[in-house]
Amino acid sequence: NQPGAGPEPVGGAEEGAVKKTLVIGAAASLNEAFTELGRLFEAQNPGWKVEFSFAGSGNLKTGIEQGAPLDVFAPAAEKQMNELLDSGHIDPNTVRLFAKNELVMVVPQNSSVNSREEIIHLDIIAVGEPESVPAGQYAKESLTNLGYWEQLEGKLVFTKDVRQALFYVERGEADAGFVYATDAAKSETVRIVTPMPEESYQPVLYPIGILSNAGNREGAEMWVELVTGDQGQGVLSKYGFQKP
Amino acid sequence: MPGGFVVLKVKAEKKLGSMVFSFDLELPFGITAVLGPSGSGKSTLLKLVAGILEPEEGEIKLKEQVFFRKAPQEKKHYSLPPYKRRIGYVSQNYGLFPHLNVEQNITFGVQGNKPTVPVTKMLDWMRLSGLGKRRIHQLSGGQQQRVALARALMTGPSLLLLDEPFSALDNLVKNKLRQDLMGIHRELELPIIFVTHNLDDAMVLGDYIVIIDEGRVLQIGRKQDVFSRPNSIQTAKLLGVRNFIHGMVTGHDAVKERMFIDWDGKKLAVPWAEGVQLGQKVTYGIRGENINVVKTNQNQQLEPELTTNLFSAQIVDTVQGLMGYRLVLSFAHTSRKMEIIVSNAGYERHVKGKKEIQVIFEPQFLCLLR
Amino acid sequence: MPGGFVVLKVKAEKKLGSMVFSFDLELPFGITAVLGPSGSGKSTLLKLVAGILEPEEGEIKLKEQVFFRKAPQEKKHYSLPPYKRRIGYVSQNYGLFPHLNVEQNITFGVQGNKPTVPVTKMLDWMRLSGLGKRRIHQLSGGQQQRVALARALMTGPSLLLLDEPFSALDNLVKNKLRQDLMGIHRELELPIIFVTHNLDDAMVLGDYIVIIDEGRVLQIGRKQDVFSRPNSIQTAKLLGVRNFIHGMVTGHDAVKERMFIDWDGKKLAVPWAEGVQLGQKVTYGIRGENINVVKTNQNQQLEPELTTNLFSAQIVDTVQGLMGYRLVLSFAHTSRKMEIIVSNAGYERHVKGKKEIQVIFEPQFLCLLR
Amino acid sequence: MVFRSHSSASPGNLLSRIGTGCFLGIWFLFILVPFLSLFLQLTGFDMGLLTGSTLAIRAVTTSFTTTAVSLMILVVVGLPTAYLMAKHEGSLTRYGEVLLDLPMVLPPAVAGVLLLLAFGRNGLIGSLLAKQGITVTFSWFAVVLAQCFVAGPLFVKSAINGFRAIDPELEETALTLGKCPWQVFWQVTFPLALPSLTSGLVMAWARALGEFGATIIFAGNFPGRTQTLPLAIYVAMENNFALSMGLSALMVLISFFLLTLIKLLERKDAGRFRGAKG
Amino acid sequence: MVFRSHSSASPGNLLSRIGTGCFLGIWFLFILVPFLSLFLQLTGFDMGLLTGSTLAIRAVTTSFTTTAVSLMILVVVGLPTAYLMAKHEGSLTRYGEVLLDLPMVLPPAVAGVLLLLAFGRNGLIGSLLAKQGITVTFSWFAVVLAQCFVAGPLFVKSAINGFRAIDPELEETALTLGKCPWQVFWQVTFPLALPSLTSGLVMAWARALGEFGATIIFAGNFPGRTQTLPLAIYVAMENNFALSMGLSALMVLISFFLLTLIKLLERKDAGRFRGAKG
Ligand SMILES: Nc1ncnc2c1ncn2[C@@H]1O[C@H](COP(=O)(O)OP(=O)(O)OP(=O)(O)O)[C@@H](O)[C@H]1O
Ligand SMILES: Nc1ncnc2c1ncn2[C@@H]1O[C@H](COP(=O)(O)OP(=O)(O)OP(=O)(O)O)[C@@H](O)[C@H]1O
Ligand SMILES: [Mg+2]
Ligand SMILES: [Mg+2]
Repeated sequence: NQPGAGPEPVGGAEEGAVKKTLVIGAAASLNEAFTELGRLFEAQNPGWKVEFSFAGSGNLKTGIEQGAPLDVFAPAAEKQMNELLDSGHIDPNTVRLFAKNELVMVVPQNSSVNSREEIIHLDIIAVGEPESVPAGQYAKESLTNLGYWEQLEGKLVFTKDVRQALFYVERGEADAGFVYATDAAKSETVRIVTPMPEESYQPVLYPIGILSNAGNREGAEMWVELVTGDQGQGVLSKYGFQKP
Repeated sequence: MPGGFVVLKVKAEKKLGSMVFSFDLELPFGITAVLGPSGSGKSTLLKLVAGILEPEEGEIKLKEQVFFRKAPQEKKHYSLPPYKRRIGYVSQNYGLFPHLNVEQNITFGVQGNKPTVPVTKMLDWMRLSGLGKRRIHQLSGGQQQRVALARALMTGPSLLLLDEPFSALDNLVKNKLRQDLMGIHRELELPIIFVTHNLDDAMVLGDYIVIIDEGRVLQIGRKQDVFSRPNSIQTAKLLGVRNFIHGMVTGHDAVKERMFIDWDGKKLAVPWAEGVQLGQKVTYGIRGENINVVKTNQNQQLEPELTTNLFSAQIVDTVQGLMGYRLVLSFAHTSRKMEIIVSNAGYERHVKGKKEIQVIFEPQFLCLLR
Repeated sequence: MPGGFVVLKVKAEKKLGSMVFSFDLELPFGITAVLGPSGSGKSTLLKLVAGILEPEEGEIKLKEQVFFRKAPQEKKHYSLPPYKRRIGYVSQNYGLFPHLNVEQNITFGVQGNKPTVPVTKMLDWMRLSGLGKRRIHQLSGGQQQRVALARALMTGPSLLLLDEPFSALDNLVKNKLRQDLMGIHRELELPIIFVTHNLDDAMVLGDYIVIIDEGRVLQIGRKQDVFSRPNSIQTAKLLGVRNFIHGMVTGHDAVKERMFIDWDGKKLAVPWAEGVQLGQKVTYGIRGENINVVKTNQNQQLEPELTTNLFSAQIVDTVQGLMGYRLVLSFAHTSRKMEIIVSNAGYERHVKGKKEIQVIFEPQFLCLLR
Repeated sequence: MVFRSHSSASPGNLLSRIGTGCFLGIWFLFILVPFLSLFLQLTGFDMGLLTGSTLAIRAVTTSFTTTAVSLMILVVVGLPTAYLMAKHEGSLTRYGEVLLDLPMVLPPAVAGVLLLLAFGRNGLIGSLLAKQGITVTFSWFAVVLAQCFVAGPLFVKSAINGFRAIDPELEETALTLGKCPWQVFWQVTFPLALPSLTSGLVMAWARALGEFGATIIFAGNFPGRTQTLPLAIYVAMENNFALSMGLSALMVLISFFLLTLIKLLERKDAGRFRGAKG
Repeated sequence: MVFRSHSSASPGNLLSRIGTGCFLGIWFLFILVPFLSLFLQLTGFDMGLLTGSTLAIRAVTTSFTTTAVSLMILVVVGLPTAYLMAKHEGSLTRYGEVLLDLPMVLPPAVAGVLLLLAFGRNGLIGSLLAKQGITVTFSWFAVVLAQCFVAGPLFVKSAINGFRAIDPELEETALTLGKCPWQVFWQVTFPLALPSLTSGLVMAWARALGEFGATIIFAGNFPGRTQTLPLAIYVAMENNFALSMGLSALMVLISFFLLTLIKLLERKDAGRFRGAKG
């Protein structure tokens, strides 16, 4: 992947055409996939410009509640979407699921751990804060169902997001961690030990929805089409996401 | 109150902590020396005129211009801000700007790049040539004092207020500066008020003298008048009078030129004074310089009226001073000692080697202190 | 160099900016007044002794104790830190602590709660009673100066260094403090070195005098010697000599008591001096106080040798001073004017009303300036 | 006083006063309104819940113990550092000062990452410590380190400034009065620099108390060990917004109380450098 | 100088010097090692990539324009505020000062939420503005506001301290020299307070540059508009750790350069308050 290849503004001021701007708030973990999709969108729809605000799903949610001028909301979990649906900020008819992720157990590259069972012998295990980080929530659910959670108490370090959990494993601060497959794929210094059994936790689904007061409903619908369509799914799978 | 057109009028009440100052004075055009004990309110007076302190009530006027006015009961007051008073003020601590060099300090108050005097000339005047680029902390105490003086002069003020402007200067530089100030005073018709503890400064430079004590004006007048007729013991002491004679009026001569007092049993002739009654207790002061030693063979030649005031005295102590000898004398009739000053020549001729001398208190030098 | 046991020895080279100071002096036990023009290095000398400044090289010793030693070529140096020098130092700006009140300032240097004098007594001495709880900025200039002095005295120092300790004080307080200091000096056998611009202070308080100019010692000696025999024009001027006579040696008398010089065509008798050759150009100085006015009928009685030194003079200017009159005289034979001081009595009797007077330059007051 | 006393005399001055008054108003409005919003937000929220909540009590305890220790370390290590930097001027000090400022520039999360890189199990220093069996990360002490790292420069910078502003003559005079450098420091330099020192300390304390990014990365989020108030607020914010605002309000109230206390103590010797004339 | 010159004389002093030297060492090690780790981390990372990347260039631009404008606002609004607070002492100023400190205490994310509550579309002031068609949130200006809110107190506090330390006699003297209060301020007060002002400004700038939490909540994360360097680093951290470290290093380098520049300018009139004796 190309580091830092942000969205190049297509065309330029010289073209002179007044562009309509689509503003998308998305979970930070969608950064690369969405950025690529944004370029695609702009190429396919001249006259449109896509702007992103990548932040934590919670931050985005707070922003939308306080009137952030967004058209599309794509958090990393259904929780925030549901809350915004309840408060009426999202148009319920537009909400779709567009991607699925998988929870995996990772260890540092040079770790000798090779199986899930060894987890109980480890000292520090990084998981997202179950209360606020979806990945943490899934990890807790999965580990509880598998019967490990109780035994791990005291060894768990809760992180403010998945990235932090991954970082701990990368740096060897944690002996193992539970992150999304997509995150694990980005890192060269961690090794996936095993995906967590699918049945041990609810499926990790990424919802997308259009804001009730979206300024550019037309574009927003086009964006949702793109993301849920074949082309979009192709790009997403490139970054490790599965079909919902 | 000295005569002439009133240039400065100060009538002000001011509180500072527990001190209450109550100044009331009018000054004609000239150079005024402010004298007074340490802590008496001299600096406070200058600050009130400069506008750095504001009275609780009163009136301060320079010529026709009102600096401050507030009647006792009124709530409103008028106060001309200090930067509109056009005053050259040198504070006791100089108040030099540490972030500016000497030249920048000196030209600080100059409006619109038109100094009254070119800076280099001013530096020259103040014997500061070559120090223009120095920072203030790189100067000696006396150099700093001159920078402050130069700075105040450069603004072309209409009144100069100097708080002990020569205290850190040697005599040579001081003499020169006193000359220059007198020149400036005359040329620019600039009234000057300066605080000093040095009587010589007051005498050489001042036209008028204001004596201040405990926040009040004790005496004010032409310098000759104040020096020769201090109106209280405190003033006299401040002006360097060290000898005091306490007595009782016993009579006066026919033409009312002289009175006589009883000085611890001896008769002494003093100048006649209006309003003094027979039997009244009085105090006279006389400077050591004005008590003269009688030449050994001179007493025959003395005018008769002076013989009354001739006294024999023992020399108790001799100190060689700068301009002569300081003798401490004791008298047979009184327990009080006197200090007299004898010139070098006079000492050599008429005192040296003697244990007892005769001194004369000329009535004209005896000054009644009420 | 004054005689006696050497108490303080300073031999130091110091650079400050472009100034180079090179002090070399030895002082016996006593009170020493340091005189010199503003900016000459007086404060620098005190700071070197106090240890606030450090010489580039040299040696500073108090009695047997070495304060500083560094030979020219050596790299190592020995320096006793200031806090071990047991020195009472009053700087020119007082250096009072703004965060402490008067009492706390005064007791600042007292070790282990045992002040040499109770604080209240010290406050009393310094005429500061009742001000103990005040902050420094609530004091007048002179009050601040006394706090600084009190603070230095409280530590029981073995040497007192005072940088213009009386500059902000009135005469009454000053006289008292001078007395006190002399008492302390004698009682505690405490050597004192003080800088002053006031000749009177030097004369009253000092035993020895050091004259400094441009970072060098010009003259050092007992006060009488220095005052009566300044060794250079600069020193003489500093000591208040205002009259200078430039002439050429023309001869001397038989007993080598007097020499004669040619003063712009007139013959003048001067004291005989070793090593002065015939035909040599010489300069003599004389104080205004020592030029005496001849009484109208006195010249017949004069000793013959004095008649040589009798000159007629026009009175050009008369200024009434504090202790007499200052007359400016011009002479027929020379363009130089002279300034003389006449006592009040003398003026009344022998000068008043006259345009021309006769003055006499007694040889003993004429001082050769090499 | 200088300015107050003459203002009534000139109308031009009055205008400029209104102008500056406006600035003051703008500034305070800008600060006041957000805080007002916070407390308005709380209407209906039962603050009593907080005092009973172990989460809140633990977070408050952790926050105040860690910041207290951080401040102590800052004073012990930062004060001599600042003093030496202020007294010795040279190119070394010059670049040293710049270095001192750098931690302030970093986004807190990056600061946390850097601390991990340095003191983590595989970090430059951390790996050495690990061999001795010492782990810094995820500990209470890590919170302190993170706070020191981000807040330290505020204190040291203020202190350097305070020390520099002191007239050296006062210190010299104290030396001649028989005080050794140590005594001079405590009896003259320190009290004279005190206003700068307290203000630096208050800034550092405030920064340390609000520290989140570096702490959560370097020290983790262990309730009762490393969960400071900001971390607790963060966790609450995602689930229970009202609780998070309640915690924030609690934090603001306690801080306001403490800061006011400090101000009052400071004022006890007010007017130290200024008298009636000031 | 005072202390340097005598140190050689006493061995006790030498000991204490070693002691304080140690403190200095600890402090610098503590700061230096994390930065060293950062640059070690970069081995192999091509910094050249950054200069070509629009992401980096846009973030740098946004960061420096916003902080520049924030500083300007701080100076324009904060300077008079500080001056008035310093000159007028009273209980109002006392509590005002405490209020001034409060934003520093808040965790940045809470600050962001409070700003939203106050200036958001539904906020106390924001709703009024919205009626006029003005939206503050999620704009470039929101970044500036967030920075002013969190960094302002640092500047104002330092400035108040600087103004308070000035000897009022100097200002009084300037008044008697014919300078109106306005001139006195610019020619005396301001230059004398300058060291405190620059140091406050540097602290505020550093804090504003590193600001993340309040910005991402109050201003959002829009590249080219509100995406400052810390926000870009945050996003990069999620996806490309090396890039985020590269961006951090870039930030540190630029800051170091700028801070050094300021120091050098400052030193041009060094020795202002201290001479040979200092
Ligand atoms: N801020 C203050 N609070 C209380 N008292 C004060 C304050 N400022 C000055 N004083 C007192 O007012 C008196 C007069 O002070 P001022 O400075 O006018 O004296 P001064 O005549 O100039 O004395 P000096 O010759 O020593 O300079 C002093 O006794 C001083 O202690
Ligand atoms: N830091 C410095 N840099 C350069 N020159 C200096 C410095 N400090 C003092 N000087 C110069 O050294 C000379 C001697 O200063 P010093 O303070 O010793 O004079 P002083 O004899 O005490 O004079 P005063 O009577 O005016 O106090 C002065 O000419 C002064 O300008
Ligand atoms: Mg005074
Ligand atoms: Mg001096």
